[in-house]
Amino acid sequence: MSLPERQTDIGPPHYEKFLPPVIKKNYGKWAHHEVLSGGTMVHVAESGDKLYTVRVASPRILSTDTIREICEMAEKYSDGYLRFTTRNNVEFLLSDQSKMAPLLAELKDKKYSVGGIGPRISNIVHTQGWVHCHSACTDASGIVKSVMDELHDYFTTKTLPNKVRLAVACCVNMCGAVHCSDIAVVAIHRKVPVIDHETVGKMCEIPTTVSSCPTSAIRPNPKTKSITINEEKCMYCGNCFTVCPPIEIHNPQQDGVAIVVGGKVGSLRTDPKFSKLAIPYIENEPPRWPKVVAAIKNILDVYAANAKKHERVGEWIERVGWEDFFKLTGIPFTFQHIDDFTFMRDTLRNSAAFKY
Amino acid sequence: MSLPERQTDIGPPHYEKFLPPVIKKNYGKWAHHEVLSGGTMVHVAESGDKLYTVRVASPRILSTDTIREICEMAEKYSDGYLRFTTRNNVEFLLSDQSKMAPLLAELKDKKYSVGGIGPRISNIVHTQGWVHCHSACTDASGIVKSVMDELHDYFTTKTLPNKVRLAVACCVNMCGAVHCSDIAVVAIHRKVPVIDHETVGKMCEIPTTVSSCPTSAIRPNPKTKSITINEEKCMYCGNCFTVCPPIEIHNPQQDGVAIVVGGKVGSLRTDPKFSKLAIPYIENEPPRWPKVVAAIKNILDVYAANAKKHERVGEWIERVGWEDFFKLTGIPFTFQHIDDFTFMRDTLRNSAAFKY
Amino acid sequence: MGGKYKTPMLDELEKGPWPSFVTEIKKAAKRTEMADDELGQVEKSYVTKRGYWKHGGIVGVLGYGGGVIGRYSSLPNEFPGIAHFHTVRLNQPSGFFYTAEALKMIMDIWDKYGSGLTNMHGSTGDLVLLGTTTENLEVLFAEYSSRGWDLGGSGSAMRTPSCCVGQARCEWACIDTMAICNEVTQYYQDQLHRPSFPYKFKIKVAGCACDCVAAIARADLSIIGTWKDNIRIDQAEVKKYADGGMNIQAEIVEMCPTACMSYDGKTLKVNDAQCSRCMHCIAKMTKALKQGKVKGASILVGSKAPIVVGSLLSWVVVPFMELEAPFDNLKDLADKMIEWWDDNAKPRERIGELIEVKGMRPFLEAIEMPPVPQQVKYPRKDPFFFWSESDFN
Amino acid sequence: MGGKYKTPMLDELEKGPWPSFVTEIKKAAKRTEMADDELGQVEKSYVTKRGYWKHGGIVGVLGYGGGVIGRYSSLPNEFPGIAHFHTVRLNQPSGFFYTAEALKMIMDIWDKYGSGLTNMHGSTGDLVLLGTTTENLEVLFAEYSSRGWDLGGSGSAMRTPSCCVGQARCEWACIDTMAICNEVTQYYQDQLHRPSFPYKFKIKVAGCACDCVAAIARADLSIIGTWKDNIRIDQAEVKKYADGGMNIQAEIVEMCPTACMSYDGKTLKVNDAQCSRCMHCIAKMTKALKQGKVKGASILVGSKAPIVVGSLLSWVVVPFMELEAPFDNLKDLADKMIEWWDDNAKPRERIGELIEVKGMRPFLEAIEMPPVPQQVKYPRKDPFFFWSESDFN
Ligand code: SRM
Ligand code: SRM
Ligand code: SRM
Ligand code: SRM
Ligand code: SF4
Ligand code: SF4
Ligand code: SF4
Ligand code: SF4
Ligand code: SF4
Ligand code: SF4
Ligand code: SF4
Ligand code: SF4
Repeated sequence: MSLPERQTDIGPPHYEKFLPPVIKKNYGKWAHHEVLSGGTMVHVAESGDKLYTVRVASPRILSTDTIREICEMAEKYSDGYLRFTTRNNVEFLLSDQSKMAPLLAELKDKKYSVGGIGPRISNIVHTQGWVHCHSACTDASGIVKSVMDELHDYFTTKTLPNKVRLAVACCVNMCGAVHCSDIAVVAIHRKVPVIDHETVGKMCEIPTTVSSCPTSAIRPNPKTKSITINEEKCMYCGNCFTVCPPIEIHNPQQDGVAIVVGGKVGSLRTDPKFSKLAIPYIENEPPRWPKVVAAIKNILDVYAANAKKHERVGEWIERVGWEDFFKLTGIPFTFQHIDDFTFMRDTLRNSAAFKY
Repeated sequence: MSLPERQTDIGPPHYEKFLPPVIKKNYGKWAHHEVLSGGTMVHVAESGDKLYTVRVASPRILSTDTIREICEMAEKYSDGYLRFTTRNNVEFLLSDQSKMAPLLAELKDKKYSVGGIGPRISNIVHTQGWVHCHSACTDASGIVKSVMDELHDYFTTKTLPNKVRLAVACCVNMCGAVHCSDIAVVAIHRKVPVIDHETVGKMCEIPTTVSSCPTSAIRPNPKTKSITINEEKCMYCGNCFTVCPPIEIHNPQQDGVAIVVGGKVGSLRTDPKFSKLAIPYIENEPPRWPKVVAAIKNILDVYAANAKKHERVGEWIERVGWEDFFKLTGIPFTFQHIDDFTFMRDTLRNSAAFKY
Repeated sequence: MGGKYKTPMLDELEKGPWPSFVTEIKKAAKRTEMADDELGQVEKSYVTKRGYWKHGGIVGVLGYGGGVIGRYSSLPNEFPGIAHFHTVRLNQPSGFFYTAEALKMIMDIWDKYGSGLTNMHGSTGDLVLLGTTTENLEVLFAEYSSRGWDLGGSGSAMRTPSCCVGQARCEWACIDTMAICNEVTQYYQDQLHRPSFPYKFKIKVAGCACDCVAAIARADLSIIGTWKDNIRIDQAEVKKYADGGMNIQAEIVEMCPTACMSYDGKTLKVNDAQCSRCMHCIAKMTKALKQGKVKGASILVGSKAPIVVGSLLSWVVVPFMELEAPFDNLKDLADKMIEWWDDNAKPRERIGELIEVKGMRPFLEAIEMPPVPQQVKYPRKDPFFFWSESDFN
Repeated sequence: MGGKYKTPMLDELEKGPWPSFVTEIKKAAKRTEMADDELGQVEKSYVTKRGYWKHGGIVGVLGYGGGVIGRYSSLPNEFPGIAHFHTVRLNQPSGFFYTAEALKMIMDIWDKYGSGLTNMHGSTGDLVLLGTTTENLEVLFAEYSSRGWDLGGSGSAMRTPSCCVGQARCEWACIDTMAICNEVTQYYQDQLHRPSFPYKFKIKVAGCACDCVAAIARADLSIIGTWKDNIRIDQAEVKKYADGGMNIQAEIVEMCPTACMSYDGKTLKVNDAQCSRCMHCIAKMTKALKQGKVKGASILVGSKAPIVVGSLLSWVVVPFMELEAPFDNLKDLADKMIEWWDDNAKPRERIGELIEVKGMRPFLEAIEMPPVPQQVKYPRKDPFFFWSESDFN
């Protein structure tokens, strides 16, 4: 079998090929929308045309089987048109309202979760974890599944003061959007890497390795033709390991995750915010990470009970103050919470006014 | 004439010796106070006792003659009791209300300015300038005199939305409280120091000089036994000159002052704030610095016209945004306004919401 | 095939209402040894609490320097199916729109040469095909590219641009996000496929300040739609919101960050001179409030994840820019940015990091933007600042 | 004497309503050559736009390492009277209180040995005597110290502590600022007079969050009074403010930073659990609102001017501490801080700068304070943080 002729630098196919006619017609001329239920909404064009969206949860890791199943439903109900969202949900794009009920019925039948629209929890942005990445110090998909099982009602029906964006990063590279999420999980190491001196000498370029360390903890060791790590300075970022694999940063007993909170990316009401440390460490407890799930649930419950309508998690915390966040959630405040990274300066309180 | 016997480590005299009886009696038991005029107020004790304060402007540089004159008035009207404020004004402390009018009359007669109490401008915190400091790149007292002549009404009678704290620092050492003032003047250099290589070699310790430079602009020059300065890196802080005088930083044609705004130290309403750069450079124009005076007057006027009652300058600016500050004052925005010092990161706008 | 391994740990993750990735892997495992061994290795990770992947080697397709992430199991004897388990990044269509037909074609080919597993989508935006061998790469590429699908970016290169759904469905899109995304993707094909930058460079396009693609947090070049003129208010619709039970004072007026709105129980007013175009009021009252008509985008630069100097959000460099096809002004601007970065950065230094090192001035000069107050949250505080000869004239 | 110089420039500064420093110098110049030559040199500076002072040499009195700032004219031939022009720092009494008698005595001696010029007061707080010669220093010191007045600090030493007027006159002083200031001044006499620290160390004491001595901005150790229990409200007085024309809603309730107040036109309420004790409402309605009764101080550390790492405001380290004479708990705490700083700092490194270099943890451990949320505005953002062995137990 001969190969078809390869092409290069053609880029992706033009999106127009994939737009349903109602979109093509009303492109750039939408007037408003209405959320119909936790997972459905309608957009109304200036022309009066309507576009119905049905959003469905996805584990992001999808088998070709499932994708085919989804495609078949799209063919049945939305003329074959569908899209994915920036948070990895699937959206069926219907121009015919009458097909919505049967689609929802079939989805229910096949145990798809419909939801994620409006002031709710949507899919958790996450990345590879143990499924595919050498850098992972937790599994992303397992945590996501465990957390979303617990919070499922907030995806489908229950509402919150505003959208709550969750994310999981399986290492501090943070391929997910953890650093600006309402509540997020980031996997961390807590121990200085263990060095296989013999291999380091052979496999790694010493100057690159030395300069990879953001805290200058690494020095060349001419004797061993390897390197030494200053334990005082290492903050377990794993950057040396990325550059030089024989510097083993993984430590199954001590690796785990931190919970960060209060970030957001939109500029509505308040500036975009970075997530801040809430819980510095929870051990990895596969398969269902019960402590992580409980911790997130707790924070979410306290937020739901205390925030004003439209307040994001970070906006609520900034209004009541971090003193209150720790008090209300019962999370202990530790040395790890106090920034000692490069930019600690502005994180320390320089005011005589605060709460107890 | 033999010397009296010296004593050491006795510290200052105990303040109790200098407290008027009404203060001793009511110490720690004051109930409230009332501002009676721009320069007078009464404090009422729980006991019902009253203490009248008359505040008088001082140029801070005082001759013994003037101090004696003040002392004599104190003896006449306040039983010899007086104090200075943390902003270098003089306060007469009267327990007898009937002596207030004659004191005020005599003060008027002798051309003292009574004022500085309440939502007004008080004395300008400032330091030595050309009067006494080797580091000065402007004169402090002359600027203060020129500005306060212009703003005199705001000291004595006219009110503002809140107190406006002015300060002048005659070099970036900032011995005054410039870095947290509503409006302040700080003298700056704009040219790389000129090095007298011969003297440097003799007078200065090279490693100390090299390490004095915060931007690492200085390198030892073994050839000249002196140093070289990287022009790209020098930001004219003068630290090298403090450590090694033959590195001449003064440049009368190019030295001048910057105007900074929006700082405060109290924690009322909003956190204490650093002053931020408003005008990067105005040349020195002794004896009366007309451009500096006009610049401050302009900012003050715009503040007075736009701020809400009780808003400090920085609070007003933060409410309307720095975009509006520059628009309303007509001050041009330059490259110098954009922070490129160590902590620029958080000064840059990371939001899609702003004004034009 | 399938069922080689007992997976008691992973089986726990098939319980509960949320769709299960384990179920997905098991589905594929019925058909490919790759997916089956993947299942086995992940189960092992769940038991031992650690991953078993080696660093990726450099693999790829002829003439391209990226688009494939090499991945090898560190236990190839135990899990031979995933001795090679590379991911292939297919460049998604702008806005993630598909037809069932196209998707099924992609799946058919993937079933032929890969694990049968995908990520829809990767965090950057690519359609990620999860797990194949080195020898299959060329074939896969030929199959896909001959059908009009190309690889996305990886390595020190332009990365696959992405965008929000924009004008395709959203009433708030001030710019045509999908057209822009598609255009820059096409324009930078060479830089996307042949890593020649100091480090990665990401572009994301959001139609408004809601930023539904998180452009401000994870793109070196963040393009965010906005407008310049007055918000348009339909008072009849305002009344409907009030009648519908909305507390306009509390939910809208008091939450406006610039306090530029007022509502007297009847008429909602905006003092547009003070409005910062944050989108709150418009988002919460979409039927009553519309953006102005002079639309364009703010250009922000520099965001990235925390490694190693701390995470950055993008900074405003061009407050407003009209963006009409073919977007030459944007491409020019991006070219200038990249050129300056390329000329000045050390290896593995993102553009935001470089700006921190060099200061904003050289960057703005390079892109020929004057300093404007919109670029800063507040001006500098400390009195240490540079003067150039040009400032003295 | 006097009148040696024509001073057309400086004469301009005798015009206008604000008191003139030139007039002051001229007054002294009638009596001392020092002041007259000072006048001449300053006039010259006004013409040439530059100062004429050399760096200070080390001068002082026997057994002391500070309290005098050496200063020499760089034009001693032109202005011989100020060839030496040292300043003497007399430690002011707490709160800057004087009797006319004491002040006159100080002036009499100064007229005998100095320029006849003073600064009332220096920025740190000292009564600064402006201009004398090296040979007069010992005499001056003997005269003053024998009468109960000592020198203040200079150099790398404890600097002269200072404070706001506090309980002597102010209804809001939560602590006895003057007693504390006096006590620490006496306690640190040795460190004040014999520089042995890495750099300067300043202490300032304010009675409440108004911070009338700018403690938070310019003291290595900033002590600021506060309270813990509920604000006391006198509703009758609230009514008087309202009747007097105060817009309580706008001026008080809406300006409360924690939005913890409410006013229904009759009763003013505070939700004390939410109050941050910022002092705004109390300061603007002093007759109606009083602080609680459980009073003490917050302890903050580290502020300084910008040279060379940028200006710092002090950071909260101990949110609340009761402070009663003889203030042993405070002295203990200060001792621990200074010891840690002394052990760890490089020369010319202030304590705030050292904390930045070392991190808060070692500092808090040294002063035996646990971490508490009040110490931060917000917790760290980036996921890079240290663990100690002690954290694992
Ligand atoms: C479909 C999607 C865009 C896409 O191209 O795929 C999308 C679509 C819409 N977004 Fe979004 N947003 C989408 C991701 C985001 C993100 C990005 C993210 O989460 O990573 C954000 C930024 C979140 C943040 O700030 O951290 C985002 C912040 C918003 C907001 C601002 C919420 C707020 O008040 O802070 C609105 C306005 C609102 O909800 O009132 C909004 C509103 C909308 C509207 C109503 C816009 C419209 O008129 O069509 C759309 C449906 C609303 C809904 O889902 O509730 N969308 N939206 C994304 C759906 C993701 C998902 O599957 O859940
Ligand atoms: C006398 C003095 C203390 C001393 O020990 O010398 C003092 C005395 C009082 N201050 Fe002050 N403050 C004094 C310097 C300060 C400073 C420090 C400074 O300016 O360097 C500040 C901090 C300013 C800042 O935040 O940048 C200061 C911020 C305040 C405030 C807060 C104002 C605000 O709303 O931001 C109040 C409360 C008020 O005015 O309502 C206050 C109130 C008061 C009261 C009413 C307190 C009282 O009940 O006695 C006193 C008289 C008020 C007045 O002068 O208007 N005092 N006050 C200082 C007079 C300096 C002068 O000559 O003008
Ligand atoms: C596949 C993907 C995660 C996912 O499951 O979605 C991914 C996976 C990896 N990322 Fe990422 N990153 C992915 C999106 C991101 C994002 C999000 C984005 O692009 O919007 C970020 C944060 C934004 C940013 O760029 O800063 C991100 C920040 C990083 C970093 C930190 C870079 C930095 O400058 O801070 C690294 C470390 C590195 O480059 O060495 C990294 C490195 C990696 C590597 C290549 C690990 C490594 O060192 O070799 C991962 C390969 C995993 C694997 O074996 O499959 N990845 N990475 C995402 C790309 C898929 C796609 O093309 O669509
Ligand atoms: C006299 C005084 C100014 C005044 O007119 O009031 C003063 C004068 C000098 N200061 Fe100061 N400082 C004075 C209060 C301050 C203050 C304010 C304060 O203490 O509240 C500050 C800011 C707060 C701080 O400490 O950071 C201050 C921050 C500096 C600095 C910068 C220190 C730093 O770490 O950032 C220097 C530079 C240095 O130490 O080399 C400095 C250096 C100097 C020197 C010694 C210049 C030098 O390098 O030799 C000045 C001697 C002038 C002279 O010839 O008379 N002075 N200096 C103040 C002391 C009088 C007194 O004892 O009461
Ligand atoms: S976050 Fe870390 S472990 Fe997870 S995919 Fe990215 S690089 Fe790999
Ligand atoms: S883990 Fe990070 S901090 Fe530790 S030695 Fe490696 S690079 Fe340095
Ligand atoms: S600010 Fe500078 S010039 Fe002025 S007194 Fe202080 S050190 Fe001297
Ligand atoms: S003036 Fe400051 S920045 Fe310039 S060389 Fe001297 S110490 Fe360095
Ligand atoms: S970013 Fe704005 S334009 Fe784009 S989908 Fe979200 S709300 Fe619509
Ligand atoms: S867009 Fe934002 S700033 Fe403008 S009026 Fe609406 S809420 Fe206010
Ligand atoms: S700081 Fe507080 S206690 Fe001290 S004088 Fe000012 S208002 Fe009074
Ligand atoms: S002290 Fe400040 S925070 Fe407390 S009630 Fe008064 S204004 Fe509000």
